[in-house]
Amino acid sequence: MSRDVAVLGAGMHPWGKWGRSFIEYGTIAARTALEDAGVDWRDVQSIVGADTVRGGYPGYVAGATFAKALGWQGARVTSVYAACASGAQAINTARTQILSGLADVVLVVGADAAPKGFFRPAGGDRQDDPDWLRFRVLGATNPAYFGLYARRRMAVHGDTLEDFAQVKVKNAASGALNPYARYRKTVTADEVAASAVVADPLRLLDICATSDGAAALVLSSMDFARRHGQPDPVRIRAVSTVTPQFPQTVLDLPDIATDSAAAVEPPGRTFRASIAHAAYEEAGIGPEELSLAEVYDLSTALELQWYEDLGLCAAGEGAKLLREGATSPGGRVPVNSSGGLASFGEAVPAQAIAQVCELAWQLRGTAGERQVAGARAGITANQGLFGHGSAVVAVR
Amino acid sequence: MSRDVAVLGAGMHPWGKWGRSFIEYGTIAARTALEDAGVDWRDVQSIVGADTVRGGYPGYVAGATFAKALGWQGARVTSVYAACASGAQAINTARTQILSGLADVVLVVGADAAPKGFFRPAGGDRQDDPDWLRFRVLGATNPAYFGLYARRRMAVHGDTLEDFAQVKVKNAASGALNPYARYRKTVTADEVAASAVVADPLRLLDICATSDGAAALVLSSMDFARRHGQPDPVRIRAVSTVTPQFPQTVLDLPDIATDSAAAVEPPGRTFRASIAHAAYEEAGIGPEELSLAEVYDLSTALELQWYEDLGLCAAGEGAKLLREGATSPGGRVPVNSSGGLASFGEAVPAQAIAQVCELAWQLRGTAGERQVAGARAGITANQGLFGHGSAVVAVR
Amino acid sequence: MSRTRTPVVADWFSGEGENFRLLGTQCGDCGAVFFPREDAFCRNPGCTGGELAEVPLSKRGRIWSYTDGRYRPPLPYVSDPDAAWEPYTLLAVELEAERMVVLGQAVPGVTTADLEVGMEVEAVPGVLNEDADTTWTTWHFKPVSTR
Amino acid sequence: MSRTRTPVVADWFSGEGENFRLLGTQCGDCGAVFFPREDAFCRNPGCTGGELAEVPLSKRGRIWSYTDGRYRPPLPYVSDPDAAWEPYTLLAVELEAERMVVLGQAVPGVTTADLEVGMEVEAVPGVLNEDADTTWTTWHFKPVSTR
Ligand SMILES: [Zn+2]
Ligand SMILES: [Zn+2]
Repeated sequence: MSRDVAVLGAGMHPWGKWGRSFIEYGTIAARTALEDAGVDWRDVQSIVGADTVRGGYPGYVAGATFAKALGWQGARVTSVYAACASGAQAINTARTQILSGLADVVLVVGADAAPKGFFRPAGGDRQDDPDWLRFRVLGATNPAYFGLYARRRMAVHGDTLEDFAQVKVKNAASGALNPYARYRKTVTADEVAASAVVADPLRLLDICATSDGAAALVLSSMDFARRHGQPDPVRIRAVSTVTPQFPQTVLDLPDIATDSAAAVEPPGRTFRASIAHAAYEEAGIGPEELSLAEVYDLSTALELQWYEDLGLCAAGEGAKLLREGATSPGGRVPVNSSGGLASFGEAVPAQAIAQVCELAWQLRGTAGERQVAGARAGITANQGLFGHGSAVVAVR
Repeated sequence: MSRDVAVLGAGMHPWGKWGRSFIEYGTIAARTALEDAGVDWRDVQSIVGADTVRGGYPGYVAGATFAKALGWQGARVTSVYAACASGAQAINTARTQILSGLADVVLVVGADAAPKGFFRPAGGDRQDDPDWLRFRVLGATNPAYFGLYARRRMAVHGDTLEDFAQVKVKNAASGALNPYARYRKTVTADEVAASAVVADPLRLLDICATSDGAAALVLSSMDFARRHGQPDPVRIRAVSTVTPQFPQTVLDLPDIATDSAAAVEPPGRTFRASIAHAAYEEAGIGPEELSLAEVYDLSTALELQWYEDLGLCAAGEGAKLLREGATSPGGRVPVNSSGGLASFGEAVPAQAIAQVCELAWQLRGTAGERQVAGARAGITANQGLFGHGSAVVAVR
Repeated sequence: MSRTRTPVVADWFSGEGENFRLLGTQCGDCGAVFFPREDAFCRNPGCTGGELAEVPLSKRGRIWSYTDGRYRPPLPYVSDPDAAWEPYTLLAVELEAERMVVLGQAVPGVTTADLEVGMEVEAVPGVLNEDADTTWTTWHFKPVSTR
Repeated sequence: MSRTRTPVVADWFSGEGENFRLLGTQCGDCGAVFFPREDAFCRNPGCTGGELAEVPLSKRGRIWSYTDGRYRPPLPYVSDPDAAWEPYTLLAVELEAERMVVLGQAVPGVTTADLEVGMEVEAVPGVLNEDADTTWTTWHFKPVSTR
């Protein structure tokens, strides 16, 4: 039995700071994806929303919020949340509904209206909420964790600030070509070096901003796609949504400590590597078959870590791979041809969906100036708070 | 292809006001369900959590929170939210993963630690959040909506306060027999009548409280159940998770108005009736084949409404059905043999899962003093904020 | 005591006395009416979406149902915690032309004992609460003929 | 100025001076150690669950990584909004016996320029912030031999 589902349509609302409601962004992205798919909203049998924990109730029930905004039509509804992996969880929920035969065509939507400044926990006094505690006790913002990872790479692998800056330079060059990106201009290494330090050793231009944005996909069974006149659509072949294994020995946001490995040996793969591994296993392909990858560059240093965790190179050789140009446009496996989070800024529930939109356009060959020549297979990867992460493999 | 999934295990933490974390309640319910199923947690391939919007981050990512508390073991994770229907959404998510072949055995968990007093929206000033607005502008708590529904039934169908009280009397008698219920004593109609009016015409004992509680299920493919030594398990045959159709003409929490039917004729079925209809269609059975039903008696009057929406009787005849004793223990189709929300109080994300636990025990014939003789098929039904509702059909 | 009168929600109602009206929006394409107002998109799933123009709703309607609030609601409902709680009466009112039901508090002094389903009421200006600087205005429903 | 000294989180650390320790819990069945403490259940998925007993963590460890916070963090981190922001230094410290990494702020005055990965540090009592009534205490990490 084929485990593929078809990507019939992809749509986005441009990232930015627009000052409007996430509902409006998501509705526009959804309508764009439906138009791209040539599917009438009333024929959609299920809608899956990736939640935002901002915006009160409409954010908690994003699936229903978008279903109402598009016009109640009786479709099944689901709303999921998994921090940065929320969008991929929504894709997986849609996929399982299709593969189970309970729906033929499903709309997936994620949208966010970002707050100003650092992400911060909801109000209140919650000594049993690790996300609240890391702010209260340590003042540890997300960039603080990125800084720890970056410094560790410098000490262990010899990465340099120049390596980190070159990730930004590469991604900004791609983002300049993407009409949906928030930042559409090239950046130089000198500009990175001249930006303010946020969390030593990382600077403002090493760290992704928070944005408003929305992305949507119309997914269907392969049969529906054929009947719909798309015998050879882009296919989603795998969605990894695994959790860590105890003991989780890599420091994870928002934790104040890792698990202890004193009683139980750590697993053979780190959590991030296990996310990719599960996707490869399910897809039946390996990293050597990838044409491109979209990875979660919350910081420049983290992009290098993903190279290794995705198996694009050996452990510790991420910076070498970058320096060789393998992950640049025209390289062996371009990474973040969309411009990445460096060019978009993160719109949490939309971001993992936007990664898959980029794969869809690249695999269709419609990515314009950003096109990766002859793209046949791509992977997305991200990781979020609380043991969430995901990887999606799409092929044509 | 069979669309059935097996209920291998069911478990609950007693409802009440215990003053501990929802994580602890959920973990205990999960361990109980795993033990009931005879399944080792490490063999569970996927965990689905029904979120609570209280408790900060751990509540938003309930699936991951419980996975961590039980011990990270690499399972897939999903967290869903759908207000009162959250638990059924979690069951449906697990079911689709099983039917799609992506998982053989899945753990579903919902737990809540309720606030004191009325449910209320999160803090802030959110003029685009209907849930915030109904409190700010109207002071319309949940009981206010229940009061409106009840008064409407009295005016249109001739229901009486005595009818409403008899629902409480019936459910309290069943709850007195349920070790997981919060209120375990019988109630008389005089006691209902003597309780304070909360929202005219409803009194304190007409309206369900908010509780701490947790419920969990272990679901599996029919093949897995057979291999596991359970050739004839309770089966989930349908899960309805439909949305309303425009125009939604029945006042829905937390809305300040219904949709207008001036431009588009209303659908043939009300939203609640369409929830049940979709479940019957999917299960291939009708209301006449039911042995029992668990319905969301947020208020006594609402239970009568469900009789009609489930097709247990004609529109307007809910009170008549009650008076005849058809929905009482020993009647044609006992409703809320668990004791219902009247005896439990609502623990939002756990409640729809608890409804299915009751079906499982009844269909197994292990409900003790509450046993419905010869139970072969049952349905659950609930409705929540923002166009959410669900119905689950289980058979043996 | 010169407080500013400010609507509790912007653009949901306007006018004084006889001219007071709840405000909705109407789709120029399919004619669907929305209250609370929709300004971005028409919510008719069969409509490709027309201009949404502001329209006043019918001033009068009939009681679909009613209830009251005997206990003090939580925030963000504003009430004086030091004063004894005065129950408010809440009406669900059916507007014939719009074929919709709208909620609103009754004018102060009207209790559930004064009401019955089907009774005619009209939307009138009212005050929700006052703070140091602001009188927060709202709509109330008032029985058309007080018995 | 007689403020009460209160730990910012109860039972995460105790002791004064040389006797100061971070406190975790240990499962009596499988031996797994937890910080922050787990008191309800052992999180080893292969463990059927033993008694969780309080244990002090190693006083000393080695720097796994470090960073700082150049911008004022949002609430619930407490800082004086009227004072210029003083960056804090944040350490991730690997405890050899426990085979785990624990975060903590460095003692005041230590900057990232003073640190390198692998350097030995120890947990010492510290003050997180003060308000009118309370001195909120915490743990800090301090390099063992200041160069
Ligand atoms: Zn329209
Ligand atoms: Zn243990």
